[in-house]
Amino acid sequence: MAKIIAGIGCSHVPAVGAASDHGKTEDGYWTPLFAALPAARKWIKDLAPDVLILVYNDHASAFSLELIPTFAIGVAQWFENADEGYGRRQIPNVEGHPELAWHITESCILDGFDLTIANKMDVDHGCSVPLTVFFGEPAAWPVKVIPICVNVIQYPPPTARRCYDLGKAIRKAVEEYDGELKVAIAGTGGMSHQLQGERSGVINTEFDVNYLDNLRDNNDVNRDRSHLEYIREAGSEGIELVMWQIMRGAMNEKVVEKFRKYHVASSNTAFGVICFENAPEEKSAAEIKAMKEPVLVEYANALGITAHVNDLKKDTLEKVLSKLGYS
Amino acid sequence: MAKIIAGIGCSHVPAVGAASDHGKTEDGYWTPLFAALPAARKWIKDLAPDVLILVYNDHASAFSLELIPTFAIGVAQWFENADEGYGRRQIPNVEGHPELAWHITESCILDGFDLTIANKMDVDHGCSVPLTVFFGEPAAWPVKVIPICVNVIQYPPPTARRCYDLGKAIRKAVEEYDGELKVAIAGTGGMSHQLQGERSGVINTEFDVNYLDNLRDNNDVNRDRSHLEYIREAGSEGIELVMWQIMRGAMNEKVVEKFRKYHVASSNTAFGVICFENAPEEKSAAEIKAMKEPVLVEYANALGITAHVNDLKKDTLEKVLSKLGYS
Amino acid sequence: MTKEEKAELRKAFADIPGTYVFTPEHSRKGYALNIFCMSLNKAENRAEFGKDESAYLDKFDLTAEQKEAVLKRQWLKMLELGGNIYYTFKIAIFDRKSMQHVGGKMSGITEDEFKEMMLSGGRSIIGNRSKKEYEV
Amino acid sequence: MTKEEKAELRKAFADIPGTYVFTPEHSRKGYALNIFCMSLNKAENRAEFGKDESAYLDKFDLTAEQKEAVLKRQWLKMLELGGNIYYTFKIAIFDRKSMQHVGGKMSGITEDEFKEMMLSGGRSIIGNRSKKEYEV
Ligand SMILES: [Fe+3]
Ligand SMILES: [Fe+3]
Repeated sequence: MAKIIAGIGCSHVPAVGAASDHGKTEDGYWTPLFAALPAARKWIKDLAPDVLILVYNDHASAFSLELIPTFAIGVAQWFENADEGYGRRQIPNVEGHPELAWHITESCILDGFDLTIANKMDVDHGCSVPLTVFFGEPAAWPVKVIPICVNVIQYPPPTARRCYDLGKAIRKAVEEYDGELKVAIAGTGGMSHQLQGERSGVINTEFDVNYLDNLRDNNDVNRDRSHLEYIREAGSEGIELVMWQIMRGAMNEKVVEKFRKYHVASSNTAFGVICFENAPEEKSAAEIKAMKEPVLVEYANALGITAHVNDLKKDTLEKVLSKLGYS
Repeated sequence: MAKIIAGIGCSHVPAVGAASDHGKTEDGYWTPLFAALPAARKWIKDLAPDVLILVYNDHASAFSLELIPTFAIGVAQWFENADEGYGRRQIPNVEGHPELAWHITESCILDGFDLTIANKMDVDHGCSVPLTVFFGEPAAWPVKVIPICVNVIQYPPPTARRCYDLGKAIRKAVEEYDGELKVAIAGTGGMSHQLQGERSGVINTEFDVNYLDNLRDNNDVNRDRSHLEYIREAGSEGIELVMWQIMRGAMNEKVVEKFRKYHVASSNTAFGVICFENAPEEKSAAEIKAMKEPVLVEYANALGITAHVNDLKKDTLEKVLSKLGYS
Repeated sequence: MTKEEKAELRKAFADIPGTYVFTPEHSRKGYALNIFCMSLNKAENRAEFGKDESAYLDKFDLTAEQKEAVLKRQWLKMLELGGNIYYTFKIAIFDRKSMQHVGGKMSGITEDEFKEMMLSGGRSIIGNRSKKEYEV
Repeated sequence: MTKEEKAELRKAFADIPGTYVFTPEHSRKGYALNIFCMSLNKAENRAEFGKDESAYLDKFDLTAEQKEAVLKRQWLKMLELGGNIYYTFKIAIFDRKSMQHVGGKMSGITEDEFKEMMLSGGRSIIGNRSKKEYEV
């Protein structure tokens, strides 16, 4: 059985990819953002997922108005980086995981999701920038990727609710897969931004921070929000945030936040990254008190508490009990 | 408000198109089939729908394995006839109805159907043969067409149940459309046939006739059937029958059969055509007895009874009461 | 669908006699073959294939077995190697052969015999639902 | 969605200041314009457009107004005429102009002013949610 071990929300601003490609990560403009990333990169490296399900949208690169799939899942062995008008980015192509991708496809279609199946699909910055964010500039990406491309350009995109439900269906499929795999899932795009019109450049920090908090603790608010609200509050391109709901639907109801970075602005966009793991099983106070130290420390860390075996066991215990509302 | 006034099930055997194109409709092989069609053609001509929603599948013509939409809806003004390897059929191109098509698209996506939106889509015999069956060889098709292309080649196609539900969503959208339109809907493909393998040529007349009867009176049986059963009973290409469920879902629970032709075989396929109208509102025996003659005759005809004002009113009344189980 | 459900479904598909359900496994195996077939929708590709079949085929990523099956018009073999009939039939269209010709080749009878079978009601479903029926 | 619900939604979209939601109506209007923009993803098309913009544009089915808006790089006009920013931005990529340049042009400030605005937290959402806010 495969298992979803991590959930990621991540903006996919093309300028972030360009900054990395052109060695500008340490100039003044980009430092605040890139300086924060090592912790996220260490987190994903330690988890070492075999496969990353990467939910993104195409930006007039692989798909045009000629044919607009609501959800397209990539089942190919390889996906090339698209030419978005600049020539192709000189970064590794993306290797897929056809077996898991086809399994998810079969399972989701039978469960009533009307996926478009893509054997050939160039991927653009929507897919490649999150890879840069989490993996830097390797000679080959250290994870296989199942790209899921969502229409968010042509109105109407799928609703946030529909995205969330697809996430649930994906999780079910992953857990029923016949093979041992550690799987991470990322919803990308956002956060608040608007590229077009007289309102271009709009940023709504309060909305974004609420979105992140709610994503962790109270996601019904995000899931039940209408397109209209997303567009009005987060900008016409902030609608991309519906894609994070696919990730969220694939996670436990309770999650633990492992990393967060929010930065205004990269290019025209509020840049956000958040990393989740599924919250551990809930334990009674008695069970927790009975834990030996290394187990307790591990449990504390899983709950998002920074704890170490060198700390006083009493302190760690107190933090855990308090976090769970037992004291 | 637009209204669905008619539902059609129709095979789309390419040889039927070729027979029409090459003037062979009156040779011995084709006579039994084409001789039956005038009644169906008169029926549709009298109804004079403004738009025909035509559910069909592409056969490696417009779509290949590179990209396989589960449901693609054509929103364009025009659709060209595809070159399937013979060169394009010399028949009129298909004119769309972008306004209604977009309305259906918007409504269905918001209702949780993950449609692929097609602004450019060549249509193949799956779409054009049913037009030939119902309209012969006009200089231009007498109806605007909204093509809905369903994947039934790559396993898994959508389930029969999912197709039925999409039909319901389409009906809702049509009825909420801001404009007066008479709309017909056709599910095409089938009936039993298998083109491939050592079992090629398999025909299951009992299954087909049951499918037709159940489609009218007891469609739950068809709707709840698995892919496996369809393939085993109706042949690997008989799976196309799931597309008829989209039509059925768009009709009233009770329908009246207006035309039926079942013929074995055209080329390798059991050829079936069935025409439905929504059953009229149910009336009490007292209400029916109170009807004046022309109204009674109209009501009788709507129920699928052949009646005429020249018949004895008493006879017509008896037939209606008996049909509705009142006598 | 669980591992067990999937395995059971595949077993049930395999139990249907003489039928190659176009599952993901099948589709992956035949991808290059089917993409070659698809290319024959274009008149210029048909012309090029006509000039030198073998050279044209080399532009696609077929296995040696698949290539041979195409060149020799081994219709059943093509299916076994991942072909889908809607795709492989493009080769028959190119050859100006009918579906009955291909159907006959796949089921071991002549085109005329196949036509005759269809005229008399088609291949019977009885005995053709399940391989188990053969054993009764 | 009923006629009333749809009308209400469109009204709500139109009420967001300076925002062109890419509705079906908008998409239909801008189809040819956006398809032209999409063509600039290909290097050979960029070269051809570079040689003679007007002649290249004539290969697409743009209205005279749309063509003029492209030639004059009227970014806001393109949106009004059915353009979508992801498509029209392909022209800016061709020009080697940044999103800030285009953002400035659309909102009536210079690129530097636009950059400055983004550095200081972006355009405020306050007062930008609804045209009605202007009237308060
Ligand atoms: Fe994006
Ligand atoms: Fe068909």
